[in-house]
Amino acid sequence: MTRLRYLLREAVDNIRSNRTTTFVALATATFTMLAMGVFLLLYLNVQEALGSLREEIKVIVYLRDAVSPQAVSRVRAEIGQDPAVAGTEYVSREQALATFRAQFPSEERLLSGLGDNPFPASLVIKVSPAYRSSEQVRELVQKLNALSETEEVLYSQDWIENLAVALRYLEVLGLGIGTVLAASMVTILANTIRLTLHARREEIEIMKLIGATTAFIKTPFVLEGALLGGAGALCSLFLLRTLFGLAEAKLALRGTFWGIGRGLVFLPDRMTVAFLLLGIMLGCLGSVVSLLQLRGTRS
Amino acid sequence: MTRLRYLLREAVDNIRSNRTTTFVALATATFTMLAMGVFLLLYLNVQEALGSLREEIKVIVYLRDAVSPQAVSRVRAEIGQDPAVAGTEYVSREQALATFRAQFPSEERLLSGLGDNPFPASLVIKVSPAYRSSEQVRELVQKLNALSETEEVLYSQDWIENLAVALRYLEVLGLGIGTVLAASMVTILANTIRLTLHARREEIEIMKLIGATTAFIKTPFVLEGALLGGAGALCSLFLLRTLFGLAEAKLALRGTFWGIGRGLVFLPDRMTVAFLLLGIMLGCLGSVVSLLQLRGTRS
Amino acid sequence: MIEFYHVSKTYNGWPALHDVSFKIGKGEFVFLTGPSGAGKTTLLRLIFRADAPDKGQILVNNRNLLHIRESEVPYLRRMIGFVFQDFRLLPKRTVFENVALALKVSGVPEGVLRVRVAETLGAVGLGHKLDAMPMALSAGEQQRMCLARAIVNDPQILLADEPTGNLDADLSGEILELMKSANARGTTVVLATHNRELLKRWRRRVMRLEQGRVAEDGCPET
Amino acid sequence: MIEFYHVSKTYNGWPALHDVSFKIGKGEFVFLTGPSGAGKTTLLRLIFRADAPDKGQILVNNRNLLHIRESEVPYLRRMIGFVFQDFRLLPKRTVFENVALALKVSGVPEGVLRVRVAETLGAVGLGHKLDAMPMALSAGEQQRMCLARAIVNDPQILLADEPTGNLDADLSGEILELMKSANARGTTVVLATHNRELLKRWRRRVMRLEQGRVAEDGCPET
Ligand SMILES: Nc1ncnc2c1ncn2[C@@H]1O[C@H](COP(=O)(O)OP(=O)(O)OP(=O)(O)O)[C@@H](O)[C@H]1O
Ligand SMILES: Nc1ncnc2c1ncn2[C@@H]1O[C@H](COP(=O)(O)OP(=O)(O)OP(=O)(O)O)[C@@H](O)[C@H]1O
Ligand SMILES: [Mg+2]
Ligand SMILES: [Mg+2]
Repeated sequence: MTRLRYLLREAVDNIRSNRTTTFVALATATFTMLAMGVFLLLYLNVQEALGSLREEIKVIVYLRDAVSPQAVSRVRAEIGQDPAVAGTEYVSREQALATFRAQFPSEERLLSGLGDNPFPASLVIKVSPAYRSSEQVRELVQKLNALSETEEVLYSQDWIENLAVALRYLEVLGLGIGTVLAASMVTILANTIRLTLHARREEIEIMKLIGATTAFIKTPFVLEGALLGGAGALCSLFLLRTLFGLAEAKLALRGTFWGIGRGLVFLPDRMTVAFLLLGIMLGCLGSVVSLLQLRGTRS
Repeated sequence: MTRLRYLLREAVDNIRSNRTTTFVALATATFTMLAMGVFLLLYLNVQEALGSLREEIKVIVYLRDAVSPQAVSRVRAEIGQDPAVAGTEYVSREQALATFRAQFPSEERLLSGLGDNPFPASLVIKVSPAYRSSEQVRELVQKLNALSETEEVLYSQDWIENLAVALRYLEVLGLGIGTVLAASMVTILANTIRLTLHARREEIEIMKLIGATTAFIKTPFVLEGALLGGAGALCSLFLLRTLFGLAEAKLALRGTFWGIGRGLVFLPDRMTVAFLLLGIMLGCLGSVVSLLQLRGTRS
Repeated sequence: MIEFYHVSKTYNGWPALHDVSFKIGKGEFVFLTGPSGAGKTTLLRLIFRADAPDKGQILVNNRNLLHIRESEVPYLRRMIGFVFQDFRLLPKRTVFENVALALKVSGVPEGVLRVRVAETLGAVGLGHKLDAMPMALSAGEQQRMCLARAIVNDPQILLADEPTGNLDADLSGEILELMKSANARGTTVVLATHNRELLKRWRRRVMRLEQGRVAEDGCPET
Repeated sequence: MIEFYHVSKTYNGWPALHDVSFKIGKGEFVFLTGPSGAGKTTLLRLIFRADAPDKGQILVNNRNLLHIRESEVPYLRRMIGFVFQDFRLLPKRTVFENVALALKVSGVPEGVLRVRVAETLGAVGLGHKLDAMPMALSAGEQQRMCLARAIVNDPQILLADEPTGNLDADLSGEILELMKSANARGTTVVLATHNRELLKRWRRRVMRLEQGRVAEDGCPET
């Protein structure tokens, strides 16, 4: 206990007595983790935005003109049981006409020449999130086509496939950039600690000569690394939150757009904790990595 | 001359004799600039993609049914003189019908009920890049509306405004992230050099005691910083190019999408040079900043 | 206590020690002398296991240093006090902390530590400089601080490498007295020095090295 | 050459020098002596402008150090050779490079430099260790290297702070001879030492400091 307290105090003392170096290491940790955090936020928000676009995946079933309202309810119930279907909406012939009118006012003339309402009734089907891949949608469409009430099934094939590609792009990109940034961070942190250690090489050698055990010498450094990493993560979270607030305020002035406008998302709580732990871990790791080189030292 | 050669050799010697430290500094510079480069590429490509979407900004002028082909050519010529107009395309009534048929096959039935072609002829106008803001487009539309041949002018108001917002988002985001990354890079580089310097503090003090002038002591460090910064930029460019090649190969396997698929863009030559110069400059800057602290040294 | 058997040590082809054999018994006081570059520091470093010999065996306190595990080295060193020729002090700790560290590493409680450190620093004449930084000390003061650090934990063996190089005759005498009294309490002392006055002042066994060999070993005739 | 007028220097309230006045003429040879902590190093550092006095005026080569510009300090220092008590050598440069640096900083061409450095190192008995690293030298060898660095550019003034602390009597004598011959070539020498043998060996002006004051100044009677 006393020993642990000593070692911890030693770590804090180290930090205090090397204020500039510590500040430098802290700034480095903060900025590296900030870059990481900015990227994480970006990734989360783009994913969120694309996710919201995904909800637009719809399959439209045009029904035969002869289908009775009872048959419609039956078909709706039947379709609703399919796990791929998240919900159905009935659009009557009159609604379809009204929608067309609203969407294509310039075609008004065209419609006025017609006596009868030419539009069929339809069921708009929302696909459940887990079934939004293009193959699964195609399967669903086949099932729907097989129904006797169906006249035709329309769905945005391109859209679904494009979205899948977009999400895969995003993942590849995210993974690539994430790897680059993580590598940068580990390198930079480890190097900073290594240089700090280099500056204290003599001190360490003297401690060895005095008869200090390896654990006695190393533990404060590892603790110091952990403290620095944690503090860096904390600072960067704080900065991130501030920047996020600014960005939100800036964006709130503009309208909604592509689902981004409906509010940016910050790191969820669990991720915040993970981020902190990552900082602490990377700090420790940096220390441990840099301490490996001590083996080589003479005496 | 001999003196300059000496100072340069000194810088190279410094780098050689402190291989680990140099490697560390180089790795740091490389990774920081790599992160910067990745972001730059991302920014460029997103801008490119949005830019290609921008080309979709079109204004459609529906012409009165009575307009003669000669009148059409006259109007086209007249419109074409407006600086806001990049090009015009004539769509005859027959073409309009064919397009509608292709786009809405399900409405086939609707059309077959009609004897006469209900579609008007139209002029599709491409807006020149410099005139794509929503106000300028609105002005253009007013002018077009004033023409006697015009029956109606349609344009994608929402689309234009959304695009403007999107580009402004991108700029704010790019600026924000750019600032954060640049600050990180300067801090990290300066700190690395500072620590390197710290490790050589004694050496510097001794040189002073021996009667070396400040310039004699500092110049090698500044040159070293420049060399390191330049080398870091070079390495990161190389890595960036490699990563870019990988990404391109990966994406080539998929179809085109949202204009991204039509080929990613790498940094243009001028930017590559600027990137290198930035590295050199930041290296120098880092050295100079860290050398400031030498003033405080005793003796 | 300290036994060398045919020990040789070569640095990059330069023989610093060559076929050195001797025994130093428990409680002995030995002067180690010889010209600059003769190998005195090298010999002391071997006892301390700061370096390993190329050939030969070294026994300290009946333990063969060749067979000692790396993890045991700290415990060997705690048993030995060393006054380094190049001081080896922590420039960012106060004089008190520098000396206290030698006790801290072996886990001496704070209270005992405070008293012992203050006492020892007083004994070497630095009682008034407890809170000074080492760099603010004159060279002689630094040297005395190093001695204090070496003897503060009452080691079984004291190795002193030129501990009076920066001290005038009076202070050198006092330092020698401190070593004598440590020796009287049972500490084995090996004192490397060029200072002929010291040798004259106290007739004890003198081991003279020359070009890495033991050229003379024994008590000078009076 | 060197003139002190009522110079005082206090370190954190501790008076290292107090109202010190003296003159050393061109070509003189002066022993600076006194107990540990008397202020010898402080005095030498003031001449070298490694520190500024709190009070008083210092003239070196007829220039008042109080009025000298910061940018001129390097040129003052090139005129002075200094053997530091704590060596101050570059651990990552060879012996040759360490000594050569003193010439490089004043822009001596490579060819001349090579010859001069080799000669000087030969004179201090290190001709065979040109390419060794300083850390691979014994303490005495390091001390001689420092002397070589101080005299290699034939300075007008040589300040030596305990240059024989790690040397035996024979080598100390040789070092003194080197200083004598530098002195004979017109160099003003101030040699701080505790070594009474040195003082006896060559009767010259002795300045003794005690607690920061000049306690004695003059040539000892034979
Ligand atoms: N680490 C080393 N690498 C290479 N050579 C070394 C090393 N340490 C010592 N030597 C060489 O070994 C020889 C003996 O050195 P040592 O330091 O033992 O001498 P010493 O008797 O202590 O001399 P001094 O009285 O000057 O301190 C010297 O010639 C020295 O140059
Ligand atoms: N930088 C400093 N800060 C504070 N005190 C100092 C500093 N340098 C020297 N002193 C104090 O000033 C006094 C004189 O020191 P100085 O080094 O001049 O003594 P010295 O005569 O050279 O002694 P020695 O023979 O032991 O080298 C000493 O008591 C020392 O503690
Ligand atoms: Mg030695
Ligand atoms: Mg001194």
